[in-house]
Amino acid sequence: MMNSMSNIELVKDLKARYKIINADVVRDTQIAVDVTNGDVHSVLAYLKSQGWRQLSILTNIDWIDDGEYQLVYIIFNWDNPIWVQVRTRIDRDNAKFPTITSVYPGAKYYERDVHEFFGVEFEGNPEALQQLFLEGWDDMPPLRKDFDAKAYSDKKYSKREYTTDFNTKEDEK
Amino acid sequence: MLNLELVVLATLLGGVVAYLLSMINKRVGSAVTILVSGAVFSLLAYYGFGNSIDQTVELIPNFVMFKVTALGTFFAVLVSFVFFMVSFFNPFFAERYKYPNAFNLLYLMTLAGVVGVFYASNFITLFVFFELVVWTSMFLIPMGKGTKASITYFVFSTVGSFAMLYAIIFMAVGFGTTDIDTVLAGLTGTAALIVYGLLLVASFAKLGAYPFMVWLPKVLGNAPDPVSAVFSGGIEKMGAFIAVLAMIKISPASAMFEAVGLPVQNYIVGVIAAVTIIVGTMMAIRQDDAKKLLAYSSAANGGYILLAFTIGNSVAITGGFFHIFAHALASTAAFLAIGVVTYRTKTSKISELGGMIHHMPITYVVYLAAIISMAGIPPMGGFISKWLIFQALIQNNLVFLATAAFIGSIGSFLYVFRPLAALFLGQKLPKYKDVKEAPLLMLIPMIILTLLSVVAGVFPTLFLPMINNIMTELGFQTLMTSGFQIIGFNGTLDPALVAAVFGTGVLVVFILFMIFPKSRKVGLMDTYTGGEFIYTEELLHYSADFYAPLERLYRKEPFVNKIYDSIRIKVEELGAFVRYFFFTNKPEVTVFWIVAILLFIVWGDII
Amino acid sequence: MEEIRIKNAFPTQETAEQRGTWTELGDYFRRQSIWMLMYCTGCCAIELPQAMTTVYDMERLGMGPMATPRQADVLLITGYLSLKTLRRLIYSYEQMSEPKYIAAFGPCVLNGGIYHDSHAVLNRLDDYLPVDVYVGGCMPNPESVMNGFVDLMNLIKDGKATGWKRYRDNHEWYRANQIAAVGEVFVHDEFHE
Amino acid sequence: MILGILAGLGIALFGFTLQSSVAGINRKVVARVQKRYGPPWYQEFLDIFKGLSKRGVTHGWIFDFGVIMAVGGIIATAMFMPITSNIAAFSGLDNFFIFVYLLAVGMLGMAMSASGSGNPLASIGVMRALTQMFAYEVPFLVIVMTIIKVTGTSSLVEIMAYQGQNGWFMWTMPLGFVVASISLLGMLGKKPFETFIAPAELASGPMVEYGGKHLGLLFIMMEISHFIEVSLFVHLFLGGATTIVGYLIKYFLVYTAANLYSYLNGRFKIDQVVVFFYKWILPLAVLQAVWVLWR
Repeated sequence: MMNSMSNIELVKDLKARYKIINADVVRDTQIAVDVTNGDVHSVLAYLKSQGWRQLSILTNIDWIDDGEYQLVYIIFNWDNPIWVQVRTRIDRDNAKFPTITSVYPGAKYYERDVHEFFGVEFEGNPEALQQLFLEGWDDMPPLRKDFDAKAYSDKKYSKREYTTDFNTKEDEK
Repeated sequence: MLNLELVVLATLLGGVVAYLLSMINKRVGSAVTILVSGAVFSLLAYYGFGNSIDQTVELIPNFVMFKVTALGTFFAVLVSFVFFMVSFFNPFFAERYKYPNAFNLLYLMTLAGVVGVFYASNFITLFVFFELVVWTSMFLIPMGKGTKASITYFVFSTVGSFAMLYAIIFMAVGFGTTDIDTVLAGLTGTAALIVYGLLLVASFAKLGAYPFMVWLPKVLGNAPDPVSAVFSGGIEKMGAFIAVLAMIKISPASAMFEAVGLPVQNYIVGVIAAVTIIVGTMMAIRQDDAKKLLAYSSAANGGYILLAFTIGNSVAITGGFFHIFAHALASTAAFLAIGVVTYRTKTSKISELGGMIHHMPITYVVYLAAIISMAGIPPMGGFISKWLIFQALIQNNLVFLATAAFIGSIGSFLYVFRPLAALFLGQKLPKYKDVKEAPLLMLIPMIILTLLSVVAGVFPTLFLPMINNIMTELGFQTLMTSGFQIIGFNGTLDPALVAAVFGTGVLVVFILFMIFPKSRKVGLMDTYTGGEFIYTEELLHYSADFYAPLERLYRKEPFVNKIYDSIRIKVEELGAFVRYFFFTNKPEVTVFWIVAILLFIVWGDII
Repeated sequence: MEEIRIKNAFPTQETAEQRGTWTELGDYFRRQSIWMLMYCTGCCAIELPQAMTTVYDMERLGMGPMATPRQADVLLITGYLSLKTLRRLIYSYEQMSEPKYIAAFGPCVLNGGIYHDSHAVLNRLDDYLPVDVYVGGCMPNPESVMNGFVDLMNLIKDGKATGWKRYRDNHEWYRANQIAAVGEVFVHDEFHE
Repeated sequence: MILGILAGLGIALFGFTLQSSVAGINRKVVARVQKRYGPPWYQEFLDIFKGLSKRGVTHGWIFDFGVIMAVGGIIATAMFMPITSNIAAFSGLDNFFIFVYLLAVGMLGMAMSASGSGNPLASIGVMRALTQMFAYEVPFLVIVMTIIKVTGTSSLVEIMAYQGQNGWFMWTMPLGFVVASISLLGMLGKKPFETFIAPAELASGPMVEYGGKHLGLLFIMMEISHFIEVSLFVHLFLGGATTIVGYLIKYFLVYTAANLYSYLNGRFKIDQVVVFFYKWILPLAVLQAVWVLWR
């Protein structure tokens, strides 16, 4: 089974089966595949049956100018060492996406993480709405691009005021 | 002049009275048991040590004859003292029994039987009272949970009793009389060996030595606490009494084991005792139920007693008797302490309990003193007897028996500490927050037992005269003592000085402790948890399988349990075969077999 | 919150008589054998092993690592201090036996350093825990770490290392700051029940 | 009796100061081995008095009583210890078994107060300490049993006298010497058998909840128990000493050897310790006993 399907053949195989928006070979051991929302579930299920047993990570990228989130599922196959990035774009404002815990049960905590930092809701995974890392967070999800960390920091944490003792020449000009 | 026979009859009568009274009201019935056992103890103690008991027998049929000996008095006083102390617990445990009135009756009958055994002058009396104790104690056990335990107990004690019965018949045929002293003195050669072996089987069954150890945890684990306390403190000492009869009175001369200077059969018994100590200690370390743990510990201490008697010189035998005395006090106090815990929390499983010290500090102190004595640590009585036994072991350079004794004594630190740490100390579990201290009447016996074992530890010479006149009676010279010092083979020990020095040490540190800055009182939950916040006590209480790394090393059951299981299966198969063969539903087959058997019997004397 | 603010960050120096001979003697011993709590909160902690090795040898000053807060004297806050670490730090600091000191490493403790604009990092440690000694340098090299410890020893000698007294006397002020920044110090959630 | 007790307290104090200074020098020796200066020789005293001067925490009366009983028990044991053949508080009563069992009182006291503190780490540490004691104590007792049988007495002073005439037990019983030195490492709680302190796993085991004066007192207890164990070893195997100087030299050599050896190796797991002692060391001890006694 070692390297039975090289990454190019894998891309061809996926293109044959699903409507791949675009696919590129990031590295010889990693390929990235953009898929429509509906296909994500079936692509992951198919790849899992092919041996991609491990969901390495589920992250989210905030494209604020296009007003979209991009969910990235990175899965890995221990027998045929190729990482596959399955990516899909969802709307940014009321971000909703069906859960994939049926395919990868481990995704339960990743979805909770993405919800906490981006506010994406995963239907079918009620637990995802609870907080995971941030204890007692009282503001909008912090990793969204429109979240202003400095303002939050100035608001919450006291600052050390410095009195300017002397001005350099440029300041005086 | 106290007439012994009256004492025995009075206890039996007291039992009947207690039976009737507790039909009306349980507490009054158990109050009677306290009074009667107290009376028996005080009378025996007062008259026994003033050796003014007459043993004439009028009312009971003449085969019962008593003989007052120092040995008998020592055992009778000790065991009746244990009965008296434990009887304080009866009123509180009465409502927990299925038949409380029967309990009081049986309790006092057991006491009468025990007194009868120790004062018996001939073997018939000995056997009658021995069986009386077996029968009554057997019915005492199921007051608790199931009857399986009492069946196991009955099976093992019948093995012992039948062995003794066979020995008695063997001697009666050989010598005509059944008087103990004359017969035991007269035995010689192989007859002596056979009787020696049979009597030892009886004592092993009662003491819980290695081959017959299986019933101890079952009985003491399941029986209600007063009963297990009485068993471990009192009834087991009957086994020691018979061991004394066997090993010291008959010391059959046979091939000597020259390197060790012991007759061969004594060495074999020594090996059995050593194996008992090791198996008892190892199994006790593993137990989760405090009562089973103490049961195995009393088996291990039984092993020490046997070890002392096998060596046979004066220091060892005094050590053995002192160990009987110290262990009786310590294990009764420990059982009673666990009894208080079970009385208050309805369980004695260590993994379910924790932080009992905050609810019952006095019981904790009693338990602490009891385990210090059981582990043989200086200020308590247990240390004196262990010291004497070790002196004797070293003197006869018994290397392997001494190694087993050392493993037993260091192992005893482990298993005595397990209930202390996991059951009494540790976190205060919320589910026992309204548990109160033991009622006053329960505290009295425990405190008396603790004080006695402290005095036994600090001034052993006070209790030595009691043992010394046994030694003179058995024909051994007594232990050399000068003032409060005991002189063993290779060193003198001054327990009073050890205690005084220990006291000064503690005093010095107490003063130091008071000088330095006062520390801030903090709750039990405010502990170092690596900076994490934990709010549930159960998470912070370490009690389930306490010695996990050590227990992993010996996971299998002891070898002997497998033998018993296979025997049990064989017996069941035999039973099934007989039922299938004889009791078929066709009547003619059974009629045929009955006729055949009759013919077989008659056939004997026709031809 | 301003009104009970402490007048000056540096404690007033108690004269020798005020402190009495016992504390004077105690300070002599406390100065010579400072045990540090191995709680490496931030990136500056990587400099501590060097301070223990042959070249700098922290043990010369009688210092050594200790496993639990109960046994430690000095709490080293090394580097940036995140929100969640502060909660654990407050809990550990309150577990330490008095008199206790705090040594703070690096600029992130003074004004947030390079993380001053982060939502998770505190900018001024002094408002939450009383700091006795600051050690400058974004990752101070072992010499400055050793200098920091010697400064702490001198502070103890002069009786100026009284951060723990300040914490004890103004406990409400510190607690108010902590809650303002961190919300709930002793956190209750599904992971801690 | 009172004079004896005072002399005993003197010996305990002497033992404490001796052991603390020897431990301090040893910290310097180990530092020099690692090519650094190391603390002043009186660093142990500074640590202990610093601990005593601080205001710690208490978890209840059993937490304090346990510490007092432990340190008191250890001081009581040290009071019986003879320094040289003629300096001893209670001549003729320094029975070997008193040392073994009074040390057990100290261990029990600390164990009681450690598990009374309610910290699971402390209970696990105490469990490991007792299991380790179960491992290293039995071979030591077997060897000392042979010594007692050979010399015919269990009083240390007479054992010293016996070794004076016919050679130290180090030479006459080489196997016993090996067993006793490995058990000594176990008793001192030095590195190969440091399972119950284990700073990385158990955060210093039973000592986890001690701060302030409890810590100082327990350090005193540790120092005095080291004094007892090492001087027991010296009296039993190196022929004790007739003069103070001889005793100090032997004491220093034994402790430094044990200390340096302990810095060479890591830490055993607790069940490895038990298996190691019961598979190798106990058979050696029994072999030595049988060889000496039954031949």
